[in-house]
Order: sequence, then C-alpha cells, then structure tokens
Amino acid sequence: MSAILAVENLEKSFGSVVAARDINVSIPAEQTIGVIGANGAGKTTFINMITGHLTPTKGTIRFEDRDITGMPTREITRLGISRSFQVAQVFPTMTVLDNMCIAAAIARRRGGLFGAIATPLRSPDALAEAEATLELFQIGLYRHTPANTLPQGIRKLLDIGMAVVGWPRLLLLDEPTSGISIEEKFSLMSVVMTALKSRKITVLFVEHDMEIVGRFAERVLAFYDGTVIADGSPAETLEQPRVQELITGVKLKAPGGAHA
Amino acid sequence: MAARAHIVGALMFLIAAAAAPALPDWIVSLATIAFANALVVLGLIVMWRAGLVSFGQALYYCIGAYTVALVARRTGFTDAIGLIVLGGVAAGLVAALVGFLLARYREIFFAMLSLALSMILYGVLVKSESLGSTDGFSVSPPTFLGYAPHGEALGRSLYWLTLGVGAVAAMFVGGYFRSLAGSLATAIRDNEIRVEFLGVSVTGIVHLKVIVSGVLGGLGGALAALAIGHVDPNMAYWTTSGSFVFVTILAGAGSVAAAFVGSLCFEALRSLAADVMPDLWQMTLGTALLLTILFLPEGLGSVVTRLRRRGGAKPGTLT
Amino acid sequence: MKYHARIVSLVAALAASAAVMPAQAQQPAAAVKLGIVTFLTGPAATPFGIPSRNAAEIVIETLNAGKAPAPFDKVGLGGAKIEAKYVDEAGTVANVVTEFRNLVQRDQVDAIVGYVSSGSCLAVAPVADELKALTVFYDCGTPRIFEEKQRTYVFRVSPHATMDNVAAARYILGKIKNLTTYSGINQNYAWGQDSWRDFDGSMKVLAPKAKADKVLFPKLFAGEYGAEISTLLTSKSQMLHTSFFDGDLEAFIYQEQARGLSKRMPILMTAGETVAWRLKDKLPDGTIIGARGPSGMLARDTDIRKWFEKIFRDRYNIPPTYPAYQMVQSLLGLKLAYEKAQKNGNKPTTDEIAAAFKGIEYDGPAGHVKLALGNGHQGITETAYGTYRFNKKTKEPEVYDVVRYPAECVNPPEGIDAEKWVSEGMKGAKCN
Amino acid sequence: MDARNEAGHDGGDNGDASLQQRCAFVLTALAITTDGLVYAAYLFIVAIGLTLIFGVMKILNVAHGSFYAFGAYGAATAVGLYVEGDINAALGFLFMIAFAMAIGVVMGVILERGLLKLVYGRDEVVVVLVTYAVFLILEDVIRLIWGAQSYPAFQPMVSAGNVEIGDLVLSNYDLVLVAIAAIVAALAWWALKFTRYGKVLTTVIFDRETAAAFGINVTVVYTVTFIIGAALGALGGAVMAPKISVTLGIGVEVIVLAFAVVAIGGMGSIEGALVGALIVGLCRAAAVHLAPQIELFVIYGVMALVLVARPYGLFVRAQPRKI
Repeated sequence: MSAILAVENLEKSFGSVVAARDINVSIPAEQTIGVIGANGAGKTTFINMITGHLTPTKGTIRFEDRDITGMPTREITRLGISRSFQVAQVFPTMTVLDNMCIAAAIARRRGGLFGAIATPLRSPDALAEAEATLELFQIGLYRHTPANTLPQGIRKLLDIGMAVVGWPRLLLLDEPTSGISIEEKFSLMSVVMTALKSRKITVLFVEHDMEIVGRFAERVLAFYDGTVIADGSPAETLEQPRVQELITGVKLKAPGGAHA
Repeated sequence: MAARAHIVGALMFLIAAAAAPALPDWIVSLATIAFANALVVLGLIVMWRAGLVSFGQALYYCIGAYTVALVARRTGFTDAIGLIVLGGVAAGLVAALVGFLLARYREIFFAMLSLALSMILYGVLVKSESLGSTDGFSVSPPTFLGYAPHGEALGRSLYWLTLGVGAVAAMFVGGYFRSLAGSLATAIRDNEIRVEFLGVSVTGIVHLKVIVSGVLGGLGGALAALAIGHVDPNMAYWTTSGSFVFVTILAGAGSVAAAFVGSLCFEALRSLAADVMPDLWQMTLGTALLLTILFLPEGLGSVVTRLRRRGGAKPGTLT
Repeated sequence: MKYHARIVSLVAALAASAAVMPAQAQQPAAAVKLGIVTFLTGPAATPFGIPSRNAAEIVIETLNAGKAPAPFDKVGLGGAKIEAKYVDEAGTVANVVTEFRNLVQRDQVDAIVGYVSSGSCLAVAPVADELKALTVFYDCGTPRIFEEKQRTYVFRVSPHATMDNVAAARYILGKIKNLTTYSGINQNYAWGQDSWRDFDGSMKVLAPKAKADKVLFPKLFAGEYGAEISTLLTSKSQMLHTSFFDGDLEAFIYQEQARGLSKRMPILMTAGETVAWRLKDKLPDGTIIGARGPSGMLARDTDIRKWFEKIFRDRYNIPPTYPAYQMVQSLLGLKLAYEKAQKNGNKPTTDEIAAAFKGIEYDGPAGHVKLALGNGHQGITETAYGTYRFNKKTKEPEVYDVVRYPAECVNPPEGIDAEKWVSEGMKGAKCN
Repeated sequence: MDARNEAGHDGGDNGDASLQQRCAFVLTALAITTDGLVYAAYLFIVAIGLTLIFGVMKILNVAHGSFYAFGAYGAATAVGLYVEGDINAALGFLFMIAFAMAIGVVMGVILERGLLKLVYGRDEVVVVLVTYAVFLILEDVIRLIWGAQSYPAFQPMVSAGNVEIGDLVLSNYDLVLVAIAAIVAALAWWALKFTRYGKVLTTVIFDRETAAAFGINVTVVYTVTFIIGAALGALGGAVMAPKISVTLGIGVEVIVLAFAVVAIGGMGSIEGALVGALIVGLCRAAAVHLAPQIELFVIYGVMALVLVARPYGLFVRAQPRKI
C-alpha cells in the first residue's frame, strides 16, 4: 500500500541556522515510529513542519498523496493529522469533560465559523464521542475535575485524548512521557498505544527513553544535527555505532536491554 | 439547567415589563437608557470571556446612534424597530471591517487599538459641522409600526421596545455562550495554540466576537439615541467606553442577566450621586468601582451565583 | 427570582425617593421650586458654572428677602419664596437629559434655569416641550435652538452667539481702516466653528476685499499652542479673531505674550471679558474684548446693574463676569413673566407663565432685553465691544473706544436663520 | 517686523520675490522643527512615566493624568509662594519643580502601597480599571483641595523672555522645556544602562520570571518604579503649568495623548516614548503649518497607521508563541 505520509528533502533554516536538512521519510499507514535524537537535533522542528506550525524552507510534505507543504495548522488538522505536546496543552480552567467536548465538537463541526455558532458544545453525539475517548484512555474518573488540578500523567493522557477524539489518521506525539516518573512511563505508554492501535492510527512519537522506543516502536528514525542519520527497525537502528555514539551514547546488548 | 435560566429570565422580563405603568416616568426613562447601555455591556461580556476588553466600544454605540439619527433625519423613516435594526447592522458592518485589524491583537493592545479607532470616529464627527459638530443634533420621535405615541406613552413604548430587544439579545447571547463558538472563548483565553491545533482559526473566532459585540453595541446606541432624543460625538469619546467597561466590571462576566441589573444599578447610582452630592459624583462612582473590584471580583452576577449555589443549583447555570 | 427581587427593591428605593420630593416641595407656603443647571465640575465649571451659581445664590437670597430694586422688589417670585436646587451639567447628553427629567418629574420643580453647552440646550429643548416644563436657557449660544423648531415652554433671554461675531466684525473694521487680511484661532468644536463661520461671513459681507489668512482650529482644551502661534507670527495677518474662553484663552494669552504675538496684531476675543479681572496686566493692552452682550465691563452703568454688581462684589469680592449677568438676567426675566401671569396672588400655571413670558421686554443688569425672535422666545439686546487697557493707577482693568451696536443692527430679523442672514448680506440690519 | 515690511514693499522684483519665497520656506521649515520639538518635549515628559510603569509593572496607569494634574496644581501653588516672597526666577523654577515632584512621590507611595499591591496578579485590564477609579476619585479630590477657580503660574515663562529669528519669535521657556526633556531622556538612558537599579529594571522589563529567579525583590522594584513614574507624571504637569491655566479637568486630555504616544513607540519602551513623541510632535506641527484642517486626526491617525504596520508599536516585538 502507498505511504500515508511522504516527506521529500525537507529543509528548514532560521537565518543562518539550519534546523533541518534533506529529510526524506516515507511512512506506511498504521505503522508506529519512534523518533530519537539529542535535544536540538531537529525532532520537534520536523513535527512542527508536518503540522504546519513551521513552513519548510525547501522540500515537500505529502499526506495521503496530497501536498500539504505550508498549509495552515488548522487545515492540516482537519485533513487528519493531529498532535500532542511535550508540555500538555489543555484548557486549564475547564473540566476534563469540557476539554474533550470542545475537541470533539470542533472535530464534528461543519461550515466554518458560523457553523461554530450553530453547533452546540454538548450535542449528544459530541458528548458520546468525548465519553468514549475518555474511557479509551481510562481517565473517565476525572470527568468533572478542572484540568489545572490534574496529576501530570492524566494531563498527558487528556492532551493525547484531545488529539485523538477527532479520529485522525496520523498522530504525532511530542515526548509523550516527558515529565512522567519512570514507574508510570510504561503503563502510560501502553494505555496510549493500545488506544491508538484500536483506532488504527499511524503514530510518530518522539522519545528519549530507548527502552520505551525499543518496546513500542516498529521503526525508528534517528535525528542528528537536523537530519536523519538512521532509519530502520529498533534493533538495527539502536545497534548502529553512529547512533550509539551520537544519540544513545551507550552500547546496548539487545533492544529493551539495560540502559543508563 | 438552561431551561431554568430561561424561566428566571422570562420572569424578570415580565415583571420589568409589567412594572412600567406603575412606575414614575423618570424611572422608566432612566431604566430605558440603562437597558440600552446593558446591550453594549453584553457585547463587552462576549469579548471579556475570551480575555479581551475593548476601551473603544463607544465606536459601535456611536455608529448605531448616528445611523438612527441620520436615517430618521434624511429619509424621514421613523419606525423604531426598523431604525434599530439599521443601527445594529451598520455597527455590525463597521465591526466586521475593523475586526480584520483588531482580531490580531490581544490584551492591552486590543484595548488600546479599539480606543484609537473610536477616537478617530470622534474626531471625524467633531469635524463634520453639517452634523452639528460637538452639539450633535436631535432625533425625531419614533413611530411603532404606524403607532405614533407622545409624552409618557412614547416613554413607555420605548421602554418596552428596549426590554424586548434586550430579551431577544439576552436569549441569543445565552445560546451563543452554550454554543461551540461561545465556549471557545474560554478555550482561547486558556490556550490559543491548542485551539489552532484542534483545527479552529483563533483569529476567526475573535473576529466573530468583535462582530457580535459590535452589533450589540450598535443596537444599544440605536435605542439610546431614541431614548435620549439627541446624538452627539461624545457618544464615541473614550470616557463613554470607560463607563461601559465600568458597568461590565460591576456586572461581571458571569451571566447575561447581570449585564442588565448591573447597568440599572450604575444608572441609579450615578443619578442618585448627582442628586445627593452634585459636585462629588465622580468620587462616588470611583469609590463604587474600587469597592466592586476589591470585594466583588466576579461582579454582581457572582452574588447571585453564590446564593444559587447555596440554593443547591449548579454554578453558572444562568450563562 | 433573586434578580427580580433586586430590581424591585431597587425600583422601590428610587420610587421612594421620588415620592418624598414633592412632599417636601409642598411644605413651605407654596414655595416656588427652581432647578438651576450649570457646570459644577469639569473645565467649564471655573469660567461659567461657578460664577453663575454664585450669582444665582446671591440674587435668589436678595429676592427672597424682597431687597431687590423695583420692578423686582416683590418677595421671591410673586410673593412665594424661591427654593433652588443646583444640578451639575457635566456628563454625557444622556446624563443631562436624565437629570432634566429627574428635576421635572422626581423633584417637581416649577421651572428650570440653566445650561451652558449648546449641546445640552439642543438635547433638553424637545424634552422640555414634551414634559411641558418651563425652561430658561441662560448661556448656551447656538441660534439653532429656536430656528430648528417652534418651542412652547423653552425661552432664552440671552442673545445668541451670532450677534457677538457680527458685532466683532463691525468693530474691527471700524478700528482698522482698509483691513486686508485677518486670521482666526478657534477651538475645534461647535462653539468655535460657529463663531468663526459667523465672523468670517460678516467680514465677507462688510469688507469683501479682506481675505482670511490663517484659519486655525486647535483641539478643545489642547493647552499647547506653540505651532499655532508660529504660523500666526510668520503670517501677514492684520488681526486675530478668537472665541477661546477661560482655560484655553488664558493659556493662549500666556503663550502668545511670551512670543509677542499681540505686538504684531491686535487680538479680538469675543469672550475676553471673562478673563480680564483675573489676568489684569497680563491681558495685553489694545486687546479687543466682548462680553457676549452688554455685560460686565461693557454693561451700561444703570442702577439695576450697579445693584447687582454691588451685592455680588460684597459677597465674593470680585466683580461678576458675563455668565453671572446672563444668569441674573434670566432669573429676573422669569420673575417678571411669573408675576405678569399671576392673578390675585395665586400660583400661575406653567402655561400662564409661558404665555406671559412670550415677547416680554425689560431692563436688567445686562441691558434692555426684548424677546423678539423665535416667535417671542429668543431675546435680543444691543451689544458692545471695547479695547482693553490695564489702568496702572487704579490697578483695575478698563475698556475704552467702547462701541455699542443696537440689537437690530447685529441680530437677524424674526423669521430668518442667523447663518442664512449673515451669508445673504445681513439684509435689514438697522444700525442707527 | 522690519523684515516683513521690506518684504511687503518690494513685491515687484522677481529675483527678490523668489528670494522672499525661499526665506519664507526656510522660516516655515524652522518653525515646524522648533514647534515640533517643543510639542514632542511636552509629550515625552508626560509619556515617559506612563511607559516606565507599564514596562516594569504591566500596568496601564490611567491615574497618570491625575499625577499630571496634581503636578500642575502643585507647581501653581509653588509659583504663588515664590512670587509672594519674590525669590529670583531660576530658583523659583527649581523650587516649583521640586515641590511638584515631591507631591508626585507622596501620591506614588500612597497609591502603590495603599491600593495597587492589593490587586497585583489580577487581570491586566482590571488593574487598568482600578487606576481609572483612582483617576475619577482624584478629579474630585483636586476640587476639594484647590477649589474650582483656576491658578495662573505664568511667571517663569514670562520672566524667561524670548529670542527673535526673522519673523519668528521663540519663547526661551519652550527651549528650556526641550532641554528638560533631553535631560530626562539622557538620565533615563544613563540610569538604565549604568546604574545597578537600572540593570535590575531592564531584567524585570525583559523577563520578570528570570528576574525573580535571580533573587531580585520584585516588590521593591515595583514600589520604586511606580514612585518614579508618578514623580515624572507630576514633572510633566509642573513644567506645563506656566504655559497653561491650571484648572479643573486638565488631566483628562493628557491621558489619551500619553496613551497614543506610548502605543506608537511601543508600550514599556523608553526610546519608544521618545521616538513616538518626536513623530507625533513633528507631524502635528507640520499639520498646523501646512494643513490645519487635519490637525485633529494627526495623533490617532499616526497611531492607527503605526499599529497596523507594527501591532506592538515601533520598539516592541511580538512575543513568539511557545510550544
């Protein structure tokens, strides 16, 4: 089958600083991909370009055989690419349910701005959709809790849930486990991944913890100095000396093995 | 919950309407002006929920007023309802236009730019001698679908009309608050980035709010023009905008009905102050504003909400 | 429900206060209640509001004591003592109209005397007729009030502003033979714009060869006139017309003196008399001043004028300025109308007073008034201009070269709009 | 005077006529520049306090108009005093300024300690309204203290005399005004660049979190800043007092004027206030000389234009959105 996302010699430079250069990646549908790389290696820049938050200086991004290069974020979102954030981006003064409802209602609204007036916030099916997603991420208990009082992990799940409630085909997770204690990380990731699998969503997640990558990724993209230096199965990628020297900085016996 | 709000609102409306014949004329006319201003305040509340405050709402107020006055004067068309609609539409169009500019701004910058725009209109009106410059000009008494009352009857008819328009506006705004577009206000105030990434244009929503509040401002100005019977450029001056924001604080963004109660309290307070201490009324108003901000941070609305919460109802059901 | 509870309680409170007022009004044997509205706060309070209020207070006292000279020697109004309620004119037209209604309907006053701003007057006039409330405007200048519409219960004893500028043109042309260029600096609002239009119009009629040079309209209360003064200094104008008053006028005079503008060209100040007593030697000699009618320094030395100036000086240690004169003139006019309408000591009805007021004619501190225009509702008087000088010996301001213009010379005849009359060549002007 | 007479007499000769025109042109240009500078000086002095307070405390201080008014009334009182006890003009002038600024300081302390500290952390706009309330109250306080009559304070300006350049006569006091503005600007620049407190301020303006992190006592900074701002507002009133008639309501006009200047330059930026004042001053002067009918719009026109081009004013950049 054809790739859901195809990126060709993508480049982004801020003045003299080159944040990303000749990135070529093609992603088949329903694959789960881990993105690794040191800070400033260009991972987030990469995601920001796909989601339209940054406009590439060069190159093209095709989503489902459609050129989306330089489209505004909201249109890309409506096409079916959605993202979560390194720092969970939720609506702090609203309850978890309202957060989810807004996301759901936006996803189902028709006809632009004036559609937004016509659409009620808590339409039955939007509500149902929201509830369903809450259950999917196992945070239904927090339904009526204001988001600014949530524990970190739950907030992360809500953040991802809000990205998923609109049934995207491609989801980009920017460090889903950042700010989460080692103990929680795995449980959180497994909740997220089962949820995403159940909805057949193609996932691209940025991660620093190689164990997590090894455990959940089917394929790994290794970024260094703005470009992809390795692309393949976790096993082979993480074994590559350059990756170990430049990114993981350790020798790994096997994927999922001990790691400093 | 919304249903209950409607019942309360409807009751208020009916009582206010029924009270008119029993009240002395001066209270009726005071209330008319108060409720007309309440529409402008409603517009400010719409924006305030998105964290935006306009120090130039007088722009739309003045446009609405002058539209009514000019149409009545130039064309001799005097039907109150028609005139008010025209006033609202005119202000709405202006809002739609300046919205393209305003929608890019936030916080104090939004406030300042709207102030500049209203002051420009003020300047234009002061310059236009054909419109009586700062003296302004009078608005011929309106008719109501052919019925042309005088004296007290005119006062009452205007009062009822204002109530009617107010009720419709209140219901619309209430519905708007419950709609997606309405709830996005809080979302935008909380986290614009997330809103964009959910697939909504924040600028678009803000622009929409500017238009909604512009229309409300225009309606308010139109009604005020008819109630006062005179328009002048001061209607666009920044102190006018200031007093609208003042009332908004007094009322609080908590509820639609608060706008009307708050506006009525303000007019009553101002009038009583002017009566009791004619040369210290500014001080009285200032003190009132300070006390409200310090001790009623959510405005009059919050008092009611608290009482209702104690009464067991969910908070904010009036919105 | 709570809301309507609030509304009701509030309304009840208001209604209560409403109910109390008339009760009070009835207690003293049919006292006459007057509402007196003028600027008690804001920039216009100093030059207009406060002097007028002071004048009203002292005169009403004297009238109530029955100590005024004939024909004003009856106690109060026709034997009934006057109760005055003072209200601030500051605020938006909405406030002004609301307060007017409150005076008529809540406080049940018998008549209202007041209003400085033409905007207020234009807004109040229709309401006054609607409420059938006898209203005497005392200071506002715009002729539009009686030109736009026939009024029934509204009167203005003081002449309208057109007179000031027509007379100004006549005076300056008498003073400077073969004047070829003149300039004007007026505040950028209705009063300033109208004043210039009338002056410029009169000049075009009276001296067709003369050209307007610099026409400046600084913002109201601008306070800083450096640029304006420079343009005037570098211009070739032979005189400067200004309708500035009080604050702006003083600021302008200080700033132009520091740069010697008045040494280049004489300045004509249509409202100059208000500041003469405060500025003393700071008001340059040779300045041409008017007092919006034969008031203040330009009043004729009649007994009634002496009486007013004395009681005012005795109380406030400064001579009254023209707003004070206009206030008294209006009060006395109302008194005469009231007493003329009065039959065997009873309180006359508003309609009777209005009927009696129409076309009334009398002599007051501000000269001989005749309600000749607006179908007997708008007064005309003679007017005067003079040249100012500070008398070093007496340490007092004085005017010389005073020229008096009969009312018919500087006012349009009945039935013609002032602006039209001027632009069409002031037909039918009778200057002796 | 004579210059003009000559001009008046030999209108016939073309050469002289063109010379005349050139002279007239030069004179107008000179006039525009000087008038512009004088007005700019006035605007800068009233605006700098406002922009300083906004930059540091993020408060748009409507009560700044009251500081101006109190400064003016204070100055008038002071002038009254020294005219009684005829001190020489220069001393009297300094006394006037000191007196007015002292009033500003006192008001600053009372307001900041007594009221504003209660509303720190509240919504920016709510704080603006607090200052608006204060402004309303102080308007009547002025009335209670000084009554309704107006106060002359012209002596310093009159005693300063003037200089003649052709037809143009300049008041020395205006030149003093420009000098004062220049001094204030220089002092501000020096203080921000080279004093410890200045460096602290710049850090706070730039980023209050980091400032707090570096252990800067933000509370003290706020108090000091507000006092300085208030004193500067009073200074504005003081130096203008001799040119105007000190009377009720002089504060209202100044507020919007200062707002406009600050918005043009960029709120919170000192150099912005300077440039904004210069732009507005020169534009207005040019308008009065060349096209008087547009004078009324100059300020807001410029403001709108600048804001369209640069939403946050000339010297402030939009904060990039963080993710």
